[in-house]
Amino acid sequence: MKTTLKANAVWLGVMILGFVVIDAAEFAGLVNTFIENMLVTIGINVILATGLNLIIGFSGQFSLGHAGFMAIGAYATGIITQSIATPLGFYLSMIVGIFVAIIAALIVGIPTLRLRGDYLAIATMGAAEIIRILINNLKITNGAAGLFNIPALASWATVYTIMCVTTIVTVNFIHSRGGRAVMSVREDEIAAEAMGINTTRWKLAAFVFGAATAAIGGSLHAAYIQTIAPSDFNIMASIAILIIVVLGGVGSITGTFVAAIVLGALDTILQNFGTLRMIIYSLALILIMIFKPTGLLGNWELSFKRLNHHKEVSAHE
Amino acid sequence: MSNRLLDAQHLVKNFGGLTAVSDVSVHFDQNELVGLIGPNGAGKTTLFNLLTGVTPISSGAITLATDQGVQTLNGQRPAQIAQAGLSRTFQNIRLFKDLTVLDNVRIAMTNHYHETFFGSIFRTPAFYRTEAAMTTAAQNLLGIFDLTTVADQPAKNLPYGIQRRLEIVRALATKPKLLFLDEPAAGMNPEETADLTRLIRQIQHDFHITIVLIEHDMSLVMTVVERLYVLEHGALLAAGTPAEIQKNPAVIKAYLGDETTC
Amino acid sequence: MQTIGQQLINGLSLGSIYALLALGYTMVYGIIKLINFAHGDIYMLGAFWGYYVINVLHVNFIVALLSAMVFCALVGVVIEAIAYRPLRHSPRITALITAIGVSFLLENGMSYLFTANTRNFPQVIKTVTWHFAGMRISNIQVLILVTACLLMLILELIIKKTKMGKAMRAVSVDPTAAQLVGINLNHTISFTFALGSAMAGAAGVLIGLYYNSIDPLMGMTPGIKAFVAAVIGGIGSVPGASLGGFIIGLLETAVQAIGLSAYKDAVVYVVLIVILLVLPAGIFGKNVKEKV
Amino acid sequence: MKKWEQTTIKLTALATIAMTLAGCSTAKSSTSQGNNPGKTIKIGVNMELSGSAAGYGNQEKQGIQLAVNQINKNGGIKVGSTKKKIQLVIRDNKTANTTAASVAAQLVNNDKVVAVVGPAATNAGTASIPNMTKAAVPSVSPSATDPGYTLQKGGTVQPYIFRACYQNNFQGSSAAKFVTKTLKAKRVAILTDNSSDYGTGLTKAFKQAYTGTVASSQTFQEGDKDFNAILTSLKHKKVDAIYAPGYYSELGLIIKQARQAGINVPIIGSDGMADAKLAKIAGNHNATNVYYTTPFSTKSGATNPTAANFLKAFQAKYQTTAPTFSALAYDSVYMIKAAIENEKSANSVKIADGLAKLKNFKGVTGTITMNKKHNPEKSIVVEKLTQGIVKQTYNVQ
Repeated sequence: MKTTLKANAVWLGVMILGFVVIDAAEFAGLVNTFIENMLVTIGINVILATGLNLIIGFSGQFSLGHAGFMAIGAYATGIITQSIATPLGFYLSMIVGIFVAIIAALIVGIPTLRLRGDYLAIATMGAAEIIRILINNLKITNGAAGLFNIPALASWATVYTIMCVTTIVTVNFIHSRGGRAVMSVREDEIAAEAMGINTTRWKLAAFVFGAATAAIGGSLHAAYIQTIAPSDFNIMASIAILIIVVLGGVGSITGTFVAAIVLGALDTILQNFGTLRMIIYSLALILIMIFKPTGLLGNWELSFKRLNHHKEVSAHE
Repeated sequence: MSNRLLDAQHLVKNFGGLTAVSDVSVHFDQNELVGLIGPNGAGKTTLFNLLTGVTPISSGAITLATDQGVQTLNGQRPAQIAQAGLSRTFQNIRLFKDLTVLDNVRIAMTNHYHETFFGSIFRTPAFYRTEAAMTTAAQNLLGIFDLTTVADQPAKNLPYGIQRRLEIVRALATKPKLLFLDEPAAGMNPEETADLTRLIRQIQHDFHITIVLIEHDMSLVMTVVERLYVLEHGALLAAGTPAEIQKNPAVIKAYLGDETTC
Repeated sequence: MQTIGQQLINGLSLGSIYALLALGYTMVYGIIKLINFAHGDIYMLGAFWGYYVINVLHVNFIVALLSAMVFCALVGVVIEAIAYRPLRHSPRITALITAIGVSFLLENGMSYLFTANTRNFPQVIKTVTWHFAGMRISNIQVLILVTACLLMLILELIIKKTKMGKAMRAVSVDPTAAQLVGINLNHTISFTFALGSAMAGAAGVLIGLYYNSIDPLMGMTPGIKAFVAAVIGGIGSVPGASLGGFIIGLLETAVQAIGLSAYKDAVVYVVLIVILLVLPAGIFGKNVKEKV
Repeated sequence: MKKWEQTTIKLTALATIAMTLAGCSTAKSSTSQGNNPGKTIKIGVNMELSGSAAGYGNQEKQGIQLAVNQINKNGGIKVGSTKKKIQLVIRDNKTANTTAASVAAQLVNNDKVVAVVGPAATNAGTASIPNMTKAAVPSVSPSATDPGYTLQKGGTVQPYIFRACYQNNFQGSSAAKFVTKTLKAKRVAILTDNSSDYGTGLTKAFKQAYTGTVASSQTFQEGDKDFNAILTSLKHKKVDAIYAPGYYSELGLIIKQARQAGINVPIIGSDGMADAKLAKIAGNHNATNVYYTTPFSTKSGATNPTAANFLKAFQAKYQTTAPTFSALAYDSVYMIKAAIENEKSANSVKIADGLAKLKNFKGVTGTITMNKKHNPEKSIVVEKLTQGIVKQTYNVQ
C-alpha cells in the first residue's frame, strides 16, 4: 500500500513538473503559439486516443466511430458557448457534451456491441457517419459551414489539466474491478461469461466511457481551435485516432502518450516539407508498423510502482 | 430428495438438423462428485454447455435449488447462471492469458465485491478497502493451491498443468455451488493426474461443493467419482455407481465396440 | 412508372460499380481477413493507367482495360509482398493500419506526381444512349453492368472449380492446415491479391470512361462504400459482394429519388447496421460460432 | 486511518492543483506590434495542397507563384524608397482545420511573414484567424466565401482578415437576379454541394433573393460522381432552370448527366465552376446553355489589361487557361503589394491598414475597393457556355 502511495505521489509530481516546464518555457519565449498549437493538439489527441484505447485495447471491441462522439462534444461546446461565453459556460457545455455522447453511445452500443471484430468496426463507423450527416444537415449546427468564432475558453493549461485528469480517471478505472472485468472480455468472452461477468454490460461500460472522453476531447478542440465543421469529424478523423492507438501499442496507455507525441511532432516537422508531408507520413506509418507490429510499446506500461519495487528488491539483494 | 441441487429434465439440443443432445435427464446432489463419460462426440461438452448456458437449450428444463427455493435456469445467460452458482472449466483451457494469475482469480470474484464507478476512478477509501479485501481473498485461494509464487505472472507463461489448476482455482473463486470440470486431466502425465485426483477430492471436501467432471481417463473417473452418467450419441446410455457401470453390458458394448473400430 | 423504371436503371448501374469494387474487397478479406483499405486506391491507379495508355500510347479500349487489369494485379501483388506479408502473423489491426498507410501513400503519391487536379478521361467509346418505353440506358452502363456480372461469374468459377480456387478456400478456412496439406500460402495469397486488384483495375477504367472524371482521391469514397457493400452481402462471399453493391446502388438511388439526397449516406449506414443486427455476418456470410 | 488521511490529502491536493493550473497559467497578453520585413518581404502561403481541396489549393498556389515571379522580375515591391523582393513561404495545411491553425502559427511566429495568402476554404481560414490576429499579421483568402468569415462574433470586422473573392450573399443573390431578370425562369430546381459552406451559403442567399418557385432542392457531396437519380427525379418537375452552386469537378458531371438525361434547361452555377476543366468533364456538346457567376471572365481580357496580361502569362507558364481560383490568388498577392506600396511600409500591421483602405485596385478579377467588412467590392459577370466555349457575358445589376 505504501508503494502505491509513493508511486501516486511520483505521478502527481511528474504531472506538475510537466506543467511547470511548459509554463516556464512559454514564459521564457521558448514555446510560441506554434509550439503551443502542437502541444495542445497532442494533448487533445491523448485524451481521444486514451478513450479509444480503453475500447479497443482493453475491452477488445473494435470501434471506428470515435470522431462521431468527438463531434458531439465539439458541437455542444460550439453551440452553448455562443450564448454563455464564460469559463463556466464552457465547463457546462462540456458536461452537456459528455451527457449527450453517453446517450448516443448507449443508443449505438446496445445493439451493435454484440457484433464482432470488423463487423463492429464498420457498424460504429456507420453510426459516426450518421451523426456527422445529421450535424451536416441541422440548422442549430449551421450545417456544412460549421461554427466559427467560438469563444477561446480553453488555454493550453486547460487542455493539459484535463488531459491529466482524464488519464488518471481512465487508468484508475483500468486498475479496478471494472477495468479487470473489461479486460476479461477482451481476453476471452466465453470464459468471462462463465465466470459471471456480464460481458454486454462491461463492453458497454468501456464504450460509453470512451465516448465520454471523446466528447471531452471534442469540447476542448472546439474551444481551442475556435472553428468546427462536420468535415472535421469524418471517417478519416476516426482513423487518425485509431492510428495513434495502434502505433502506440494496443492496450498501453503509455504507448498512447508516446504515439500522440511522436505523431504530433512528426506532423509539425513535416509542415516544412510542403506537399511531401503526407507521403513521408504514410511511409513512416507503414515502416513503423512493419518493424514494430505491436506498436511502439506493445502493451508495456510505465509504472513507478514497479520501478520502485525493482529498486527495493535490488537494494535487498 | 432434499439435497437435490441441480435438476435437468429432458434436455434437447438441435444444431440445424443435427441432434447433439436428445432427451437427456440428469441431476446432481449437494456435495456429490459425479462423472460424465462417453465416447468422443457423445455430447458431453454440449451437455456442459447447455447446463452452463453457453449454448441455449432447444427444449427441456433446468432447475437449481437455492436458498430462495427452486429456480429455473432456462433461458438465462451464462453470466446469470454463473452468478447463480454454476462454474466451470473448459476442455481447451480458456484462461485470461495476458492477465496475471492474481487478476484471473480476482476477475472471477467480480460479483462478490462491490466497487462504485465513482469510487474506482477517484480512489475513495472504500475502494481501497474493497480492493484490499479482494486481493487478500484471491491470494488466500492461490495459497491453498500452491500458486502464490506465480501470482504476478501472466497466465500464458505457466506450464500446462498449472494452467489447468489455475482454471479450477478461477472457477472456485466465483464461489460456486456446483463445479463442472471439462476433461481436467487431458494432456497430463500419470503423476500430474494423481495430483489432480487429490486436488478434486480436496475441493469437494474443503469447499463443500458438487463437482461434475467429464473425463476420458478411466482410472481417474473410477477412483474419484461417486456416481456416473454415460452418454452415447447424444443420449443417456446408463447411470449408476462406478461398480454398476463397469458391469453394465450396454456400456461395455459401447466402449468395446469403440475400441474394435479403432 | 417510367420514372421508376429509369430510377431502377440508375440504381442498377450505380450498383454495378459498387459491386465491381466490392468483389476485390471480399476476395482479399475472405482469404486473409484484412480490410484492404488501399483497394479503392488501386482502383484509382487503374483509372490513371487507362488515362495514360489511352492518351499517350493511343491504345484502344480493350487493350487499356486488360493492361490496367495486369498493371493493377502487379501493384496488388507488390503491395501485399512488401506491406502485408511481413505482418501476416501480427495482430490484424496492425495490418489494417498498414493498409491505411498504403492508401495514404498511393493517394498522396499520385497527387504529388501527377497533381491533384481532376482530369477528363478520354472517351474512347462513343456513348450511345438507347431509348425504350420512355427510359434510357447507355452502352457504357450496359457494358459496366455486364462486366460486373461477368466478372462475378468468372470469380465464382475460379473459386469453385479451379485448383487455385480450392487452395484459396482452404487458406481462407485455415491457413496453417492448408500449408500442411501442401498449399503454397504465399502463392495463393498473391494470386488472390492479383485477382482482386485486377478487378479494381477493370473498375477504374470502366468507371473512368463512364463518368469521364478521374482524380487521385477518387478511390476514397467509393472504396468505403464498396466495403460497406461487401459487408452487407457477407464479406468473403462473391455473390454477396455483388448483391451488396446492387443493394447500396438501388438504395442510394431510391433515397435521392424521394428527395432526401442529403441523407443518402446516412440511410445506407442505417440499413447496414440493421442488416448486421439481423444477420451478424451479412446476407450470405457464414456466422462461425466459436467452439467451446 | 492513516491511509484514509493520505488519500484525502492526495485528492484535495489534486483537485486544488487542477483548479489552479487550469485557471492561471502564465498569461502573456501583450499586444503584438506585428512582424517586420527583413531583406526580403516574406509572404506566407497557408494552402490546401493535399487532402480533399488539393485541386483548388494547387490552382491558387500557381496563381500566387505567377504573381510573385512577376513582381520579383520587376525588382520587387517598392517600400518607401527601396525595392524589396518577395520571399514566399509555402506550407500545406492538408485541408485540415487544425493543421491550418498550426500552419498559420508557424508562418507568423517562426517564419515571421508579414502577410499570408490563404487558406482556400472558409473553415481552414476561420481556424487560422486566432493565430493571425494574435500575431497581428493580415491574411487574404482567395476563396473563403462565408459572409461571416471576416467578421467577429458581434459583427465587428476581424482586423487582420481579408478576402479577394465575393462573399456568398452577394454572389448568390446576383445569381437569383440573373435567373429572374435575364433568364426569366419562374420555377427552378436547386442542387447544392452540401459538403462545405460554399454551396450551402450560396443556396441560402439564392433562396432569399429568388422570387419564383423553388420546385426542388437537393444536395450532393464533394466527390460524388453519379447524379442520375437526382436528375431523373427532376425531369418531371417542369423547371425552367437549375441553380447548382458547387465546384467544377462535380458540376461537370451534373451537366453531362443532365444533358444525357435529356434535361436541356439552363444550368446556373457559381465561380467554383469557372474552369476550363468543366467543359472537358461535361463534354463540349453538353456544356451548352450553362451559366455561372464569376468575378473574372476569360473574355475580360478585351476590356481589362491586367486580366489580359495575367491570362497570357498564365498560359505561357502553365500551358492551360487560367482558372478563377488562380486569378483570385494572383489578385491576393497584388492586393498585398498595393497595400505595402500605399502604406510605404511592409510592417504587418501597416499592411492590414493598407488592405482595409484598398480603393480602386485594378485586379484581374475587377476593380476592387475594400469595404468596411473587408469584402472586396467588384462587379460580377455571368458567363454563358455554348459548346464548351464562353460565348457571351452578361452584367448583373
